[in-house]
Amino acid sequence: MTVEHQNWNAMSDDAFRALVRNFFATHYPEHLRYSPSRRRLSEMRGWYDTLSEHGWIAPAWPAEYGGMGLDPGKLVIFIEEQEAHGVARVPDHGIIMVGPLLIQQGSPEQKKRYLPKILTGEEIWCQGYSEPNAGSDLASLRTEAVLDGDHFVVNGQKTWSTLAQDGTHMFMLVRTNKEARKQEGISFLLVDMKTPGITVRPMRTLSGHEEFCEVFFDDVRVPKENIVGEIDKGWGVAKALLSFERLFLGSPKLAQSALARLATLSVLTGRDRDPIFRDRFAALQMDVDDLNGLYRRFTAQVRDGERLGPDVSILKIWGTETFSRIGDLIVEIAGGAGMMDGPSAFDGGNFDTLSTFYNARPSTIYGGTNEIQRNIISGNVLNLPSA
Amino acid sequence: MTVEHQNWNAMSDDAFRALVRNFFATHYPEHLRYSPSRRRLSEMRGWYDTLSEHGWIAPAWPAEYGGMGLDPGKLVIFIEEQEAHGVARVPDHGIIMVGPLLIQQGSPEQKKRYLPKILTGEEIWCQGYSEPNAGSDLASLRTEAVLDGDHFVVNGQKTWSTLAQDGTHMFMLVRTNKEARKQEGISFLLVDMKTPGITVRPMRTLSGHEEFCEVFFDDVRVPKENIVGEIDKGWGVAKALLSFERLFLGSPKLAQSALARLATLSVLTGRDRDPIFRDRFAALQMDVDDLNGLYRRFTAQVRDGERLGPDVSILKIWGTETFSRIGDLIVEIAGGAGMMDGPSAFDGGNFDTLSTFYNARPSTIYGGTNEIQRNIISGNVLNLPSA
Amino acid sequence: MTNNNDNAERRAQQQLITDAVTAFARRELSPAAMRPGTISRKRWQGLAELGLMAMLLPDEAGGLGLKIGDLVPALEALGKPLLREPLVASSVLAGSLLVGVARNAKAADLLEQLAAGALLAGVAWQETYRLEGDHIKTTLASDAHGHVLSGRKVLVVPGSEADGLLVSANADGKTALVWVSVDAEGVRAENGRTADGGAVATFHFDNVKIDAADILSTDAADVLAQSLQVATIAASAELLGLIRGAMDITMDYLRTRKQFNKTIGSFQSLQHRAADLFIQQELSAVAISRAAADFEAAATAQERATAASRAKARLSSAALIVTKEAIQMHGGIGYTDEHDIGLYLKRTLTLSAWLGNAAEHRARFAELTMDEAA
Amino acid sequence: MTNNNDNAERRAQQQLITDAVTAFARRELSPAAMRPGTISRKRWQGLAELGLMAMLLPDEAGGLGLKIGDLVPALEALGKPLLREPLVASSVLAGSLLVGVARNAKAADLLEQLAAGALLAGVAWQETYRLEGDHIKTTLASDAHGHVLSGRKVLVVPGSEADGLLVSANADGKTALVWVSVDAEGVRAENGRTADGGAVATFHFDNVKIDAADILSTDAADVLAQSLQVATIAASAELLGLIRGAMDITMDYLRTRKQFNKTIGSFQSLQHRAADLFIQQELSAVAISRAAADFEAAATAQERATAASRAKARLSSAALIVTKEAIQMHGGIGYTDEHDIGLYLKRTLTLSAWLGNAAEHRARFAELTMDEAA
Repeated sequence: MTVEHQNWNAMSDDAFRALVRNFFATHYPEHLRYSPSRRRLSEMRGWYDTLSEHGWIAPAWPAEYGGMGLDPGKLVIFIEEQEAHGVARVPDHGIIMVGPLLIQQGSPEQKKRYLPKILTGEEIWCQGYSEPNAGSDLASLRTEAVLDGDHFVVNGQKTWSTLAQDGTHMFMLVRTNKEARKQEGISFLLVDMKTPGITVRPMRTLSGHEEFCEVFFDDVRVPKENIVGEIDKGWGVAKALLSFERLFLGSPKLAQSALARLATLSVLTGRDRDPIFRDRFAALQMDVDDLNGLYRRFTAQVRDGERLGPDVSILKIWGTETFSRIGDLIVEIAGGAGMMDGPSAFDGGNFDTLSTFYNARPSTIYGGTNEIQRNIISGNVLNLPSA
Repeated sequence: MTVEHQNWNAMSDDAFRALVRNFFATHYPEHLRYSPSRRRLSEMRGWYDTLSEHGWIAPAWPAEYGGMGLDPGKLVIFIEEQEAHGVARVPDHGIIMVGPLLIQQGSPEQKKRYLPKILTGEEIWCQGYSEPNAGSDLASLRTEAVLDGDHFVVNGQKTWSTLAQDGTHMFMLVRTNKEARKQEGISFLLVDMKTPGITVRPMRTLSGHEEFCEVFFDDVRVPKENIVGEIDKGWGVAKALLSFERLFLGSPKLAQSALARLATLSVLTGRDRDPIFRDRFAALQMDVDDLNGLYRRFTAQVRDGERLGPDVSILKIWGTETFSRIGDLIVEIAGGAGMMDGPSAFDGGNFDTLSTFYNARPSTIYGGTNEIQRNIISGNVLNLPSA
Repeated sequence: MTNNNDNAERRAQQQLITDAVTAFARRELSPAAMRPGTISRKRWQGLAELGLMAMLLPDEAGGLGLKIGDLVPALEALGKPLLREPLVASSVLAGSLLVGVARNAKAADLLEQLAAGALLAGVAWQETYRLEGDHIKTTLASDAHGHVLSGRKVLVVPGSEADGLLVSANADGKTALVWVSVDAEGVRAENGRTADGGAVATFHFDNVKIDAADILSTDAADVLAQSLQVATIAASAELLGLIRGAMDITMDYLRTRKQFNKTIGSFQSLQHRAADLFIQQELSAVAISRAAADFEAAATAQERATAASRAKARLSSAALIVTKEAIQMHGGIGYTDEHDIGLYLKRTLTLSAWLGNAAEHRARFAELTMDEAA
Repeated sequence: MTNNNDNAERRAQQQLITDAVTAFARRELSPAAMRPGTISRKRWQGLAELGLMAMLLPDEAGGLGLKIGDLVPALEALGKPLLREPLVASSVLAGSLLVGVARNAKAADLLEQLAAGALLAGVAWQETYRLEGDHIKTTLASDAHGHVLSGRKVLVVPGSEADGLLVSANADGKTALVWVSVDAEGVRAENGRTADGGAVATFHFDNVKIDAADILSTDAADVLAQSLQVATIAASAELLGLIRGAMDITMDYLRTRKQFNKTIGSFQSLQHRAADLFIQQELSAVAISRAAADFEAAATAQERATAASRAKARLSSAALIVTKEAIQMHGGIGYTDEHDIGLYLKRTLTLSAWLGNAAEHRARFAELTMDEAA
């Protein structure tokens, strides 16, 4: 694959915005616009390929690794236009999580082996962190990897693995040392999902989608060199991802598009002229605006090369709870249509009144429940004493 | 004093209501109506005497002890009319707390000695529970009473004693046994405030009133017979009062009169025609209505001779927090007048926009903070495990 | 209004019914029985055998002549373990309508079937997704050739699973009520699912011929309004059951689930939120019993409407608060379709929106009461 | 708009000012200094010596020519330890007005006094307690005999402690701005106190004679609107300081106060609420810096008004949330006038209502933005 890499960052913001807008308008499939819930790989494959062929699949990766290497200002424009056009996420754990991690902490061999296939979409990644008895309490995970010659033998169970049924590879946390204290003795492992002994069971969610999976490991043999970083030091590797994940999970994207949906429904229902609605919409608009402001403050920190502190947890809390409040108001102004599963026919068009509400439910749970995030703020930011 | 005791309970509800209404209209001083904050004894003395002379000072006491002996239905009417006419509370710790307690648990001598003077108002009672380092954690109180012959010698400090500067007597909790575990070794003591060694220091509150006092005890000698119940068993005596106090503190009175004030201000500001205000008022109205319903459920329990359970704490939480939300909305619709101390002149009349807000502040703190009340519900009602 | 003997008798009768219903619920109902979207005619029959279909019907219609307040504990007991069958829609609402228009052979016949559990009726009254006023666009036109029904009704429970529909229509400015079979010519159903997986449909009536005998009333506006109020209170009672069920499951979970080597119910922040949910539950219980009493004692249409809106505003709101928090407290497992707690959320979404959600009933309450209050 | 050099220079200058202000605040300000209701002319002078009065004034008026964004950190630093002196009312608001009408001998003279800290001015613009529109009832009538001011203004800070007032008036349909001495004939003050104990008054103007020289402008509507917006953002900045001050005191209290043998800050329910207060603080910081930037970059009156309302809506609300919770977390001691935390609540009550509270600015924001958004 040869891609012409341009120096996007040298363009004026306006020119870049026009270019991106035009790209989405030209290439993005019309029927996939403004998707209320997460799309499966089979639906997004064509778009993945398009992005890949144009070298646009990894906007934030450095150009030397095949990314667009956008600076944060350009990246924001990219994301804004993506959002404005209603472009759905491709299965992007490889692009937004594994890729950046390997670029930072992977061995040269690992980078060479994995990065190109993320770019082409040949390999699709999923996450293996949570376990049935270690939801928010990640450090108590029990899936173990025992060294046997030049392989680890993995046994255990992972859960809440997003779209694992579409994944070819999993990045996971395993316990490699049972003697060590909780957060020690954990390693960060890359696993080919075709390895014998792996069973994937999709779970149906409240919204009726098979968005998450349970993944079972039964004597799964994984080459020793698939460990990222040092053995037993995987917690540190994952932590770097976690604060990045919080930034990602705190992105205003969800809340912003929910607000746009709320505005759409308010027109369909005529509530856009109702003073009570307008008052509440204004409050939510300002909540989203300030979420945006917070997000930019943290991305500026990243841009300036500063380490994200524990205070980034506020972004995840505020982002997901604002999202959730918007979902509530959508249901409320839907009136009787709020009792319907799937789209309802309003005079001006169809509208699925519960999808935002459903999507908001897991947002305050995954990536560390908002309770955990509040523990982090009170303990590590406000220095309140532990119980 | 001779009072003609009537059989109020035999009257029809309507007739009784008319009688009470007429009584207040005839006797209650016009300038004391609808008082936004607690009145001092000096202001209320005349009304105390009036009630006392007519035998109306203790509506809930049994007739045999000089009360009106109203049944709960009649009592509700009495309270409703009191509220509707804007009748302020007299200093009533003797009437609503000490009296009923002594009737239940006092010795014959104590009843004879204290009850009549509460009825006449010769003796005014105040409470001595809280201490500077035992606010919500009442059981850790340190004021001690050491037996010396036929007297206790009391040393220590009480605080948050409501209107203690007007009190002639205090009912208090003291530690009589330092060896015993926290809640044991506490006794319930009646103290004459004229006893040498007692110093009362009024504290000014945020609202500018001297509503609470600190009371210091320096070798204060109290006769041994002034203990209520058994020595070292005062916690049980106080507990009976506490759940009664919660019922009292959860009375819809505060929230109801605050809602009436909110309605008044909404007319003064023209907000009564604003849909946003009307929506919020309706919500608060229903909150107060349901508070009323809850209150009646608990008073019915008392009427039926059932013991109040720990669930009465919900009444205190809901009552005070509804009150607080109403205070917030008063400040909000006051607009610029919300920055003024004391009454502001609106076109239709004067209105003190902050008094309800200020009164709401301590309501969620005193009588056991709402945090304590929530602990009680989760631990003793929902049986959630302790930490 | 009633003397003490009557009251005692009433309480005893309520207790009998509630006991029977609770036993039935324990035997027949469970979240597992809720999962299939289809109605069990057998359970429907069973509910009829308990006397539930007949509770509100007068003696002369084979009913028990009870009042809404008597139904509240029964519906609460049925809501708690989750009830798939549309008891409120197809019995309380339909039954109240039929009783209201009862001096009519067809209505009497339908009532008899209803009481026996042989009829599953849908009530088609609503034309938009809003809790609307009285204006009905669906028309019943009559001329020498007969009667013709035309229009559209939304959110009709239980959709095409109904045997027939009670349809409100505008007949020369008055509100008529007609009986229409779901497979009559000109009737078209757009079937859908409610949030909880139940049957629901939008019905289109395209010049549907109506027999004179099937016109149950030509002046049913008041009966319709009052029946909707009864159903609104009944739905609120079922919501109270949902709250209690969700609370039980969630408190159990808090008492047993461990994280960080501790039972999660020992975390004070969850404890305090649990206390707030308990307050919502108790407010709901108080609100509904008061609304039922007010409704029974009401002298005016305004008082009845106020009572119904008060109940639904509190219950729709409280049930959503409780079930949303229940999901959050369960964490990830609560978001899967595999755990029962999600069924409570979905049933709550359905019932809280049906017949008007909290905001709509708060608005109606404000309209009905405000000029006295503010 | 500015190049990088300008930006760096600006940041450096901001830092210098903030450092100086912080040092001053540490030296001169404290809750104890807040308690007396009276303004200290000495501190006022001190604030002037820091250059604070002159910050927004242009070079030619002896000022620093800075923008609202430069003032934000300084006001935040002064709000944190509580500032009794009415810097926003008598310097930012009055100063902006005087700069706006500056081509005028009297205004230039007043500006000079203001920059030197020799003038304490009140701005009398508001006639009701609502955040009103443009209609002014106070009139400035002119005829052959001269000029006469009549009307009433409310909520004028610092009441009779002001040396004189800048009064807006309706002069033949346009907005005039006149200078009136507080002891001029026909001026009557009804003095009151703000929640925080500061001076405030309703002023009545009963046919007050105005010298032609004291008419600072006869067309000041735009200047008045824009000055109020600047003051609104400035007041929001002071509120941010209050939030930070109240947070520091409260978190300290949670870290040290013991109950039930535990530090109360170890109770998870308080911890989680503290986390929510921290979120309010950070949202506030973000909201105000964005509002200041938007205001500076604004091309239209609508954009400027939106920026100001956005800041005040967030800050008025967040500061009340934080200070109310601060009282609750302190328990009883927080409700006495003896503990400093109460001063933060009272100052917050004052500043959050002044120039429009959260609800009023949310309503204005909705008006200004809504037809694009919804």
